[in-house]
Amino acid sequence: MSGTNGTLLSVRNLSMFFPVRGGFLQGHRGEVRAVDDVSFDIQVGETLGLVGESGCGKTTTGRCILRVVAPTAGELWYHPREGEPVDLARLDTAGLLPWRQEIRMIFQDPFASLNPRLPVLEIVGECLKVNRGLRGSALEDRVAELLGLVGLRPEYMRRYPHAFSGGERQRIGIARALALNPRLVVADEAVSALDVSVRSQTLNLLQDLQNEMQLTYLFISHDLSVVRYVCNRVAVMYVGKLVELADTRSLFLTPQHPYTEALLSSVPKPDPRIRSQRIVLEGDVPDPAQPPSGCHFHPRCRYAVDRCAEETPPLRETAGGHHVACHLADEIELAGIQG
Amino acid sequence: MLRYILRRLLLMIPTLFGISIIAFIIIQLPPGDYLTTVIAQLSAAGDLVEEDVIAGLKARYGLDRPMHVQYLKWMGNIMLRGDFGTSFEWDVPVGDLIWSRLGLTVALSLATLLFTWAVAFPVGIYAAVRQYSWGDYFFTGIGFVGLAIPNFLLALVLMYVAFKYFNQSVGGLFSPDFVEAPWTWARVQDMLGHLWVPMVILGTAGTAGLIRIMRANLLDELRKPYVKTARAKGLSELRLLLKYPVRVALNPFVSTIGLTLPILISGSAIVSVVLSLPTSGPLLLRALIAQDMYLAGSFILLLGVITVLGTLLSDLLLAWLDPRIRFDD
Amino acid sequence: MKIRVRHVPVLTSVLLLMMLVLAACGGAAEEPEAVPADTAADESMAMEESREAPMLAAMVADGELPPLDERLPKNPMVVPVTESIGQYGGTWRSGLLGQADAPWVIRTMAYEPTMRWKPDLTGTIPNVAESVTVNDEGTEFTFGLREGMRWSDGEPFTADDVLFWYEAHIVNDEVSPVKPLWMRPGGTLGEVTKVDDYTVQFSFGAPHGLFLSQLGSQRTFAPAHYLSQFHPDFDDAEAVQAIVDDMQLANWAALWGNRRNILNNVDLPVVFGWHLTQPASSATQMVSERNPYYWKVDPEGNQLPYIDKLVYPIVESVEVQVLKALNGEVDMQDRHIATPGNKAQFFDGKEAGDYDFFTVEYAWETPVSMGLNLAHPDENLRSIFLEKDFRIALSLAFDRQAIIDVIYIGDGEPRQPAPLAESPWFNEQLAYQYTEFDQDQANALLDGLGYAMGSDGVRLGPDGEKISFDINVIAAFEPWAEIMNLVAGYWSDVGVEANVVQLERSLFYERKAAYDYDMAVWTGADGIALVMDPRSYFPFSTESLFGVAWADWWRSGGSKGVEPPAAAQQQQALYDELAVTVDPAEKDRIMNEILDIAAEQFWIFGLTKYYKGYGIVKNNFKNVPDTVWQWHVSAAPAQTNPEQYYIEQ
Amino acid sequence: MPAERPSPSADDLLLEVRDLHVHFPLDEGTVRAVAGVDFDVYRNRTLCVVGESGCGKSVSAQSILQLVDRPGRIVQGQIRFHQHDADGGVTVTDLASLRSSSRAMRSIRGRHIGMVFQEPNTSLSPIHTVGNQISEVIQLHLGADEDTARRQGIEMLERVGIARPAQNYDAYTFELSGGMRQRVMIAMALVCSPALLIADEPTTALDVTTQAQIMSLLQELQADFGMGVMLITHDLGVVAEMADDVVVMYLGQVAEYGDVDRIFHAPTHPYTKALLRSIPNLDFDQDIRLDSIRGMVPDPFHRPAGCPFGPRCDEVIEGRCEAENPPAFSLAEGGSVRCLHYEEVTLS
Amino acid sequence: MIARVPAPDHQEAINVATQWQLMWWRFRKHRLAMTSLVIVILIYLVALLAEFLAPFTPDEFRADYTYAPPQRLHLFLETENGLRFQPWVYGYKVEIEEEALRRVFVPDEEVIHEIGFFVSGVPVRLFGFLETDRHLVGPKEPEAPMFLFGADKLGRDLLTRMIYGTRISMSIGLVGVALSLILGILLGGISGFLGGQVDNIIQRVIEFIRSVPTIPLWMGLAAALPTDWPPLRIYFGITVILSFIGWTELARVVRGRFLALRTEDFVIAAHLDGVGQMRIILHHMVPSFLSHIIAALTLAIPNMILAETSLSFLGLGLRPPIVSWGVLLQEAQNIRTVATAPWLFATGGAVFIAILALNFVGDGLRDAADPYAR
Repeated sequence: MSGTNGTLLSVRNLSMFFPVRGGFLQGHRGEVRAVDDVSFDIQVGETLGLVGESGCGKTTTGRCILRVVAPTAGELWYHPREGEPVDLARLDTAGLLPWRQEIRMIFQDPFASLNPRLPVLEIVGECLKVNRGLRGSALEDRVAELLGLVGLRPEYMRRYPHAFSGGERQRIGIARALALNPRLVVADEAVSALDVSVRSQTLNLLQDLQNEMQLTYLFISHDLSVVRYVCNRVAVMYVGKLVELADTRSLFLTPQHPYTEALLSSVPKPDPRIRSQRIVLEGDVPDPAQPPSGCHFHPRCRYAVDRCAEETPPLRETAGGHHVACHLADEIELAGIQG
Repeated sequence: MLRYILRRLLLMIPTLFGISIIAFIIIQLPPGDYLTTVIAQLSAAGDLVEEDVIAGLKARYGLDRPMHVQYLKWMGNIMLRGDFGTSFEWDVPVGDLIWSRLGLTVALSLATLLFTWAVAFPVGIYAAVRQYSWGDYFFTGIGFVGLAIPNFLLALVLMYVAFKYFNQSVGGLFSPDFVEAPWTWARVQDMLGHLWVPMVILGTAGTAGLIRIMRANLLDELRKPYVKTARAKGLSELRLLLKYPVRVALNPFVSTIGLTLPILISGSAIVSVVLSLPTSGPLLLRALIAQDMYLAGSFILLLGVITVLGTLLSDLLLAWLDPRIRFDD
Repeated sequence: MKIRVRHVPVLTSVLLLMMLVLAACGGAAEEPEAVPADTAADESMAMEESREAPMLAAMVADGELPPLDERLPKNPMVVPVTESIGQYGGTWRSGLLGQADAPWVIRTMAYEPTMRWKPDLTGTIPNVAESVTVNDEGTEFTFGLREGMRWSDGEPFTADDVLFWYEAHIVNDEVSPVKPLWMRPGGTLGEVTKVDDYTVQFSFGAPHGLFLSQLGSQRTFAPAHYLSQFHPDFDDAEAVQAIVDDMQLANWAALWGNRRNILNNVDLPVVFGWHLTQPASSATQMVSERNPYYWKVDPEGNQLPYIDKLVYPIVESVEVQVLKALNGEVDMQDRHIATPGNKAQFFDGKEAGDYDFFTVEYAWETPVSMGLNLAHPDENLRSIFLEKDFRIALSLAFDRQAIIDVIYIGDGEPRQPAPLAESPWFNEQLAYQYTEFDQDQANALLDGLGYAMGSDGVRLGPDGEKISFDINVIAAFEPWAEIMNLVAGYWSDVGVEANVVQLERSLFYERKAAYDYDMAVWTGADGIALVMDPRSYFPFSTESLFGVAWADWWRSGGSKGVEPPAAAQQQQALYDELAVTVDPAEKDRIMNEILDIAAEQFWIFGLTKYYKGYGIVKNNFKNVPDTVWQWHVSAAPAQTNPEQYYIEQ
Repeated sequence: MPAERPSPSADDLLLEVRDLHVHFPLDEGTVRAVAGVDFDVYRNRTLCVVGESGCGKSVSAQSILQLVDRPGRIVQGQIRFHQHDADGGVTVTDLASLRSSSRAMRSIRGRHIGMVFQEPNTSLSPIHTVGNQISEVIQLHLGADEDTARRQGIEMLERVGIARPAQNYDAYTFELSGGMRQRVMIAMALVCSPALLIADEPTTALDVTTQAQIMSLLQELQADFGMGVMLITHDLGVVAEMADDVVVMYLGQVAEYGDVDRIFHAPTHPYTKALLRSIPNLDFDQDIRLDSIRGMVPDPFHRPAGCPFGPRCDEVIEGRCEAENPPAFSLAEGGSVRCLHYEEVTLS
Repeated sequence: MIARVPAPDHQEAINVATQWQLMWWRFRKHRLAMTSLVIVILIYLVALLAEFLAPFTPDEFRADYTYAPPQRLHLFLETENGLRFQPWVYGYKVEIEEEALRRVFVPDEEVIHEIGFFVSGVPVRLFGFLETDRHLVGPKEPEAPMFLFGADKLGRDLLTRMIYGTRISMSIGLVGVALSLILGILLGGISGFLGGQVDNIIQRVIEFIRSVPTIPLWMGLAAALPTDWPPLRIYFGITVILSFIGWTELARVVRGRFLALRTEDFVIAAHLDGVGQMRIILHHMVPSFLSHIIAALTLAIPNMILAETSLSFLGLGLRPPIVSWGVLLQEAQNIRTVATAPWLFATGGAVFIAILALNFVGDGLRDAADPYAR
């Protein structure tokens, strides 16, 4: 899994289990395997898409990387510009401080992610104050510069978030993420809450910024068409597991996992002339606290054989850079978006 | 469900144990003990309290032993024999004394509760459905009035009104003719004639609160999409209201029952003193002031039991009413 | 058996009596209209023939009760009536404030001591005892009992009951770890011996000059036939313990107290005019009904009491009882409700409530007496308090009349704690010295003591500190706090800082017992028969507010407390002498000497003569005297013989 | 593979909405959420109403059954509902003239017009069983007794693809997954075989695979029941998959109305065009960079003068667009558009 | 919805408005709450300026005027020059009814007492240091009786006593609530922020305290206050007791807010910005719930005031010579007052108004507390 520009982050065997508590005595009642033994690499300068349906663990994966939560197991090897890789999973708050400047986040909800009680200057400038010690006009200049970068008028920096629309707020969130010249930006459903017209503006902005600032994105989304548009490579998750990882074109055109196939076929195409034959999956996404045995997808899989219920398929490389976790990957022919 | 109840009951034990200790400490906090109260009382009557009397009393009440010994003895007797000790002041087993009053106390509290509900429920619904209407302002205003007038003040004035304008025999729950009469319809009527004063007084404060809760809950529920769904089905407004939002809004409302009862029971103390009701409040107050420790201690313990049971009852009721909670177990 | 008596169309007296009996058996279900007015005449006729209450006569007729002659002693006590011979029947409704309001019960139905105080409070006369003789030395008292007298359960009352009281109660160290003072003149416990079935003798090691007075509030007997089953010395100790356990009592002493409790034990045989039928612990009311074996008769030989039944509803707040009285639901009562503050209201309600006032004269010196702690542990304060001029200055510095005007609407007269004019020991100097309002003189006296005025208007004591002390009053006793706040205001005018501190009763007692107070306030003591309780005149008891420590010293023979100054010691010695003096004239002389010293020393000061009290009595409630002495020792109004009160039918 | 459907005939007309205005008088001013909307719904056809949030599409849909939240109310316009009886007769009722809580309106709700809402989680009562909520409609409108209602309810659940319908009939809604709940909603809306189904963003809250399930289900049911469907959505993909006719809304007005194929392949209104250009496609043939629309949707208190889309439009006619709010011009190829560029082609 | 001020030129003001400004704008629209706020402020002004506002001092008694009924206040005096503004009252004719033991008062229409402003009367100390003998209103002749609200049983001016009572009663609520707040924020904050075992323990404690029956607990604790404490310490003791019960509720609110905020995106964002714990709490979390807390506090004050009056009524609270509303009501707690001196219940009216006003202010604050709620 080596990219041309080198690896920025290696996620190895990442797991995150949440205990399920409940009842009066707060008894331990098992655990939700939100992320279960997930490994992948993020290459410098690429946009890696992480897709899946709600509850599949994609958001948790992103939050583990940012160390919003401490993972249950696994390693997060971050490769700095200079020096040896560090395992983010093992660092404490103080140790994380320098790397948190290089790995930043864009949140999904443009309303919840901005403190409504602070003006934009404070919101965007806080990390500059804390990490760079900027004050006064130096701070204002930098914030103005950042606002300009994301297409907002610098004189708005004294306004409060309530004065902005959703799309503008998301730009504020992006400005904050970029304030410290990060290398990796985790964008967690960064455009899901936006309307179509604003969404395209924001997507374009993200791409422009990537080019300008040599950013690497981990782009978490449930919207395959957006992912297709922005990502170089895509990882598909299902019930805490990575089921397929490939470069975008190969994944969309020749998916190797039945789930990916179904997912692609489910996406409504904005063209009435190609009303497709949808693969309609039976049943629902299983409860991650009680996942099915073997391959988690087997109860809904139309290709499933007995083995699928017993053995958990490992993620393996089938073709150049195409990884898939399916016993039958070599045997079945799956349809991509053209099919 | 059964396991849940059992667990809750088990958990009550340490809580009640703690309450018993706190109860005991509270009673011991004021300086002196029951003996000083007796001596002071005798002296107040003008009698000279001679040493012989004091010594006799001391022996009789066993007050000469250290506090923890007294506590252990008290708890021991409760646990082993259900014996709550004897009230110093009344010279009667505490159990008898409390039970004799608890019946009426609970009856009064329940009556008040019903009254509160009977008023708060429709008014709350009305105030929510007709939010910001004249009626809404009027009823919430009335509610506030009840909230803002101290109970005891209301009690005194209402008592005077009952005496002066209704020519009613005040104090207690019965007219003199019926105090010892056997239960007959006439006696029930007589009691109801007396019950309204404390009921209204105790009810006012609670009603205001409940109206506000009901109104707020219902307003929340009315905004929820399922109401619109129900409306889209073609249900009539009233039926829809009662079946859906009111029913859901009822849950937090119901969850207050268990808590309201103990609050009413202990809250009626002040009103009962003013109105001379034969309920537990005045007894408790006197016991506390006279430092009649077993009586006061057992009382607080009992109120603790009622409170804890009330909470349990609330939770069970809520679980019964709300499948979400029921199934969460 | 529950029978409800309804309207009776045709009445014969026999039928009526039967019904009354049935009703009585039925207990509670009586209805007032059951006795139509026109039967009253029949009733009183029946009474004249039978000299007993109709309800009892009926029981006799039914054989449930022995005839009257067998129930009365050979020589029943004849009680004079206040106005007229009464009628049988009726219910006396009053009220108890809380279930433990024993004093009112004693004052109405249970004042039957061995001797009793005369209505004019001039002395005691034999009561349960038929007669008493005293030997010349005053050491032997021989009491004759009433032959044929019976307990309320019909058992004979004999010398054994007196002996039982002595042996079971007084001698027993468990219930009487310390023997009562009035049974041990000179320090050793007296002895009680049975002379014959109807004669007992009390003999003491020293002359006992106060014994007969003290017996005016003591019952020296107990129902042996009933109580012995609860006494381990008289019955099987294990059986008694079993009862203790069964009743969930702490120990035997508690059982003993419980069984002798006249408010709660309905089984206890008594000698009262009424016996308990519903205990106070029943929470709503206490009820007593006539004692068929009561041993007193009116001058015409009719068995007393006249009134059938006493009902005491139990109220928790005075206000309720006030409303009941206004509503005409109280037949006769003064306790709790008849405060000066309520008088206007009762006055207005006379007609509606169909009642009138009777006058109450207080036999106490003053409603407020203020004692500085002359034996204060703090040397500085003590030295100031011990200055007589300081006390005089304080007494002169407040305007008694103004306070009387505010608090008692002018009813009163500036006065110190001193014997009342009605008392044989009235002492004018003691009563009126330093009662004038003269702040100039007060200032002069304080200046004379060298207490210079400080910058903030407070005088400085000998140690250069502000003269400041607390006044302890009991919160529950209105209007003490108000009065003392007013008084303290005046004192601050002359440069003395006093802070009113309201205490809970029991705490007050605790502090007093520890001598830990500056000034304490209490009602003045007995102003008539003051020999019994001369607390205001010398350090006599823990109630002598100015010298609790001094009294303790004297009572403990010097082992406790603080040695009093010479004058006080002299008074105490005089009182010791008085206690063993039998000759009344000599007693008077000694008492006067004590009072003269008190006047000279000016130990304590007060506010006013007691205001005139009042009580409520229904217009058809007869034989209550127009004026009743209020005095705790005689369980007032019990000295006016409640058994001869009657309700006009 | 576009599903070929016969073009709509007047006989199949179910609903005519004409010049509908819905206003919300607020303290801050009146929000004209719907400002003159016209469209028709036909039997056996699906009308999709598409637009960005705040364009008034939901309010339009809800005002048909007079379910708009207070203080919103219909101030102008007609909503003519055509009821076809068995022998071909047609009764026309103007729903806009009925009182919201009137008997007539209630007899149409749930019986002749069913409605499905966006949030299946909150649109069902959490404390009543599925069966309770379904049978209620049956009992109310069809006068069935409880047993019949139960039987029919279970049948309907089975029809909408709920596994173990008899069991789930007695389940509480929180025991079901989101997709199942939406199926229940649909079952509830269709159990009385209404002539029209209004589905307000029925798949927005669902995952993409579940969305696919629900869309298929709706198509199947429409084929079976022959009802008219009015589908509110913001997702052009859904529109392309589901619609026969499309209404594109912008700021409370219909920007463009027409046959789905024309809308996607020959859009006329600049807004529609821009919208179509701004959505990413799975298709790799497309250019890599998305077009986007300038600026933001104005807030409801500050409607621009003239054409509401004017300030964001690339094809503005200087001097006119900021002054005139264009009326709807009928297009030759069917449908209509509110744009001055098409003034000359107007037929009526 | 965001609070909006109608005129569009205010838009920029809104854009840069802090939450407090937004709250204020929204609160201002709540007419009842605004009126109540004015009343509350007035009440506190009365408390602050009691010495100056009260015509007399609270302990000043007039032996001849026990239970004097309120005088009717006349505003205009007829003089030879016609009517002029000059407040005045009639004097009293007093008669003592011996048997009823009371004074009977009738207005003496012969005697007119003029009432002046800024008259000199009893010297008092304003704010504890400003010596003055000026009172806002008072009789022009210092000895003239002026009982606008009537007199109590000792002939003290009720108006004066109510004014002085305001100080204690209104501050006991504040101080009690402040103590609750400190305890509540401290423990609730610790509980909510640290979570885990600490949270568990604190929650158990709170649960336990809440299961102890309140009124007996109060009564017991109040009864346990040494009664010989000086008034000030009693006062303090009572507030502590009241707050001891009150803190659990606040702690729950605070904890709930903390727990909710802990997972809010903007808090996580601040965390990822490298902002320290303390700064996150103080800069991001506390301001977010402060407004809610303030609203909760305002709603808690009335309960404290009521509790104080209840305790005073039971004889367990404050006692004379402290003058509080509870003490005044306790003094009026008898049938005699109801029947013959009902004006003494005027204090009840003051309690009523204060509680109502505080409640409405609290409600208004609560509604305005979250200007960002969507």
